[in-house]
Amino acid sequence: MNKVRTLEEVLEWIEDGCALMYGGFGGIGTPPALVDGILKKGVKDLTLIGNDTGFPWIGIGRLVTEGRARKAITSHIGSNPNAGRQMEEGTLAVEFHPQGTLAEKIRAGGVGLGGILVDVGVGTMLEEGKGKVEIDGRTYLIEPALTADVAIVHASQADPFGNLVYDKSGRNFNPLVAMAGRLTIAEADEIVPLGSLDPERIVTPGIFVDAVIPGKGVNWIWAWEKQAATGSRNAPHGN
Amino acid sequence: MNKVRTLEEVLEWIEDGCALMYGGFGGIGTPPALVDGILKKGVKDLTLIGNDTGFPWIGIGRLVTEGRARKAITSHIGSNPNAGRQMEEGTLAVEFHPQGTLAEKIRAGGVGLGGILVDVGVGTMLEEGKGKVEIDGRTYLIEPALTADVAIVHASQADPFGNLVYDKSGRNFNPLVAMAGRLTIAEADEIVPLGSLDPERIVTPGIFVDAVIPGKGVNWIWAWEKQAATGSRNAPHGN
Amino acid sequence: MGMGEASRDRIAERAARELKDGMVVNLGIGIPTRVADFIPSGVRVVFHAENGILGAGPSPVPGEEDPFLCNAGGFPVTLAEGASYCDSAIAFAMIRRGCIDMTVLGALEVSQRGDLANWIVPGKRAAGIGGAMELAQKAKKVVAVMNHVNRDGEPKIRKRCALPLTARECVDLIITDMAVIAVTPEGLELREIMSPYTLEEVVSRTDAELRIPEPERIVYLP
Amino acid sequence: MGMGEASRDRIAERAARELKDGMVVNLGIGIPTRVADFIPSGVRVVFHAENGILGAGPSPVPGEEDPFLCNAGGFPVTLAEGASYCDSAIAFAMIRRGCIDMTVLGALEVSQRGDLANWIVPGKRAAGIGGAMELAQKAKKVVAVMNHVNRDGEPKIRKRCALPLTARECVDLIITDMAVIAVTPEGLELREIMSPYTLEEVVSRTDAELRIPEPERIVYLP
Repeated sequence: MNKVRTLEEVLEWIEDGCALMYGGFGGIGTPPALVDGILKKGVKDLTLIGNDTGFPWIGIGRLVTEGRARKAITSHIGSNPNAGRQMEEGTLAVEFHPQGTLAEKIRAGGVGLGGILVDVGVGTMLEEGKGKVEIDGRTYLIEPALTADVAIVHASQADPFGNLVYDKSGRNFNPLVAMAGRLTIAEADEIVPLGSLDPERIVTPGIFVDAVIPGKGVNWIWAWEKQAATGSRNAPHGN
Repeated sequence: MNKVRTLEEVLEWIEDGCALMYGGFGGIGTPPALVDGILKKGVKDLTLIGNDTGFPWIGIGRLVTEGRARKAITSHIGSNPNAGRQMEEGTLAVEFHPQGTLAEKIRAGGVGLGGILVDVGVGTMLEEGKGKVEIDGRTYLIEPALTADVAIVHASQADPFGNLVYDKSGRNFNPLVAMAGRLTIAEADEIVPLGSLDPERIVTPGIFVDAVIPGKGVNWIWAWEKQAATGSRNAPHGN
Repeated sequence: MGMGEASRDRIAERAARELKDGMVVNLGIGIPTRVADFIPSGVRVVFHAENGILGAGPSPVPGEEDPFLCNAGGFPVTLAEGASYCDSAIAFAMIRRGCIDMTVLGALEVSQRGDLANWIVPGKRAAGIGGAMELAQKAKKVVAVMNHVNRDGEPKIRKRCALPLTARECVDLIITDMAVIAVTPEGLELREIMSPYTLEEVVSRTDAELRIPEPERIVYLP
Repeated sequence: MGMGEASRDRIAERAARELKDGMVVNLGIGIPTRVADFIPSGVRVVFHAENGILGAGPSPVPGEEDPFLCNAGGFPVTLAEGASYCDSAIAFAMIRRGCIDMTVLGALEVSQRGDLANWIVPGKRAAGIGGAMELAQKAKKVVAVMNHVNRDGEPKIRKRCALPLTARECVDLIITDMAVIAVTPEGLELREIMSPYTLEEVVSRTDAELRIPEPERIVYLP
């Protein structure tokens, strides 16, 4: 029942051409050591599934920048110009979904549903090629569930069974992604003994997790630090 | 932003003929003071939506026993013989769903989806009258989302904004139900000041909750206590 | 069904021997619940409950029950090390995603291809479905436990189920008061016979084709 | 779009005056983000962020940033009293269930019936959809902020949107560098004119029918 592994061990699960799902939102909550390892192993032709394509040198963005992906199923690529350029050049296929629809498609895969019915996007070009269902006089799009060969997530704490706790807004897509991988790998900043996590605070039960690897903490500067350093305006969401 | 109300105030929201959704599993986690209040107010012709119909004198079962429901959308009525009897007599219409499908139908209503696609029940009589969709060669049933006029839940702690924390297996359907009410009322065993709940431990964000009322604790004997008292065999799930 | 306590316990004990170390297990209500009392020594399993517990522990000492810590049957439990709580949607996500290694379910009928009927008898009062459909359809291994014949003496193992199905082709192993029968791609295969029954009795009370192994390979259980 | 800082701030300041005490608010990226800098005194709002924060607080003191506490734009925030974290699915549940009282979104075009186009220009590089569709379609009040004309001088308020839509009939109020225009069941209604523009300029740079109130009811903003 001890799922703690080394980075090298879990990297064997991630092969050329596989569908790789990742947690994180603008890079925050994307597991850095795993991305680093995938990069160094030289994995290519990935189908990436996640909220966004990060920043050029943050989060999953590094794999995009290095040309390791051939397809991205995502809601936003604006913060990574390399994704946009590759899309124009035809080397990266991009499938856009509304963010909330994407989250629920991933969750649907994670909880073993075939898909969901959403009215977001009805009456827009997102309808094209999609099945529709009418319920009580309202039209819904049929959105199939998403799963992946491997899912990678970042947790602040994990125990050897794979129970996970996240850190603040680093949670984002991680609990959804954790359920949707055929194999799920969690990178945890801290690995604690079995029984030391509060059962009420565990967000991802360990049953969904196949391996836990130790993280090395945040190893890059964040987008806002870069902007702050270059004197750009800080943009708070606050009151 | 203070949503703390009295039982009397919130009972005005619960009217004859309304669809009432409730948290709880075998009575555990069904808000006792609210059920008591609904009973005393004399509300009738309810459509009840929840996991089960409790025990005759526990949880939502009391409303069934007193003949206050005309319909139950549920997964199990076995622990409440009154529900079975009323079903046979034709005074209670019962719509059965597999428990996991019911949970996801309620959640779908709670998160604003039109419905879900499930393969559980394909090839059984549950197919009858249901729409079907084929995805990647697999057949799924179209299960419309469920919402209700009023949802009642039980929390161990609540703050005045309606942020909720549950108690152990008292969580069960409560977080799903809390999102699916047009109006959601939480009965909390303890109401704590704003800011005193750990933001990482809050399970139901207060935005889904319209009113918080103080609970009076568990006011009945549980099914197992009754059985223990009568010498029946205790049935543990343990190792 | 008029089955004695000893017989019920024997079925539960035999089902418990299917448990392997490290399995995640869900036990249905009735005989299946008793399986927890017969876990082989040295075997550690994780108990899953539909009401949102992964890692339910043994019954509490009388007087130490927590009114908010019960299993899906409503009975008080404790918590094993490494356990967690979740809502019922996530509890069923575990089932639908195939995370449950084994489930033990009561049965009304099982067909020779492993169809299970265990929730409704038309014309009789139905208790409901509960989590049976998800468990039957999605658990990696489904063990059906029941009396070999119904109260009218009719076989409950049949070529085809007469009752409405819970799930198709889902049962892996049938354990009754008379025998242990595996559902294989080639059909039903007799594995074990419970004392005091004979091979002839088992065959005559089974309304389905039953592959009988070489006599020396049949296990006779005391 | 070549809009100056002052003009952007004026739009943000005007949008902030739509905030009412107790509202749950989601601010988009760009000009909408600046709305937080102009909240009227005495007004307390709850900020919602798609990455799973309900109750985001002001920017932290420099040096006090937490790398795991950022808003949907990726910028560091703090936490207000009573705030909570959730996953992105639940963050969007709040939007789809109509729990967001008001959102402020950037716009490429708005039609006279309130259709919004703000995510893609065919033939140009698309950044993606993000949370715009859910917010536009589901927030109780949608305020669209933008330059009145595009960089070619063409009106962005039009009878019909030429660009692919984000959502139909969703915008309630349009705030530009030239005017404030309400979308009503009777069509567009001019409410305010920003200095130094004239009524004639606003009308001529709007490619849609515009109901003009009595001259004395038009507010001229400094």
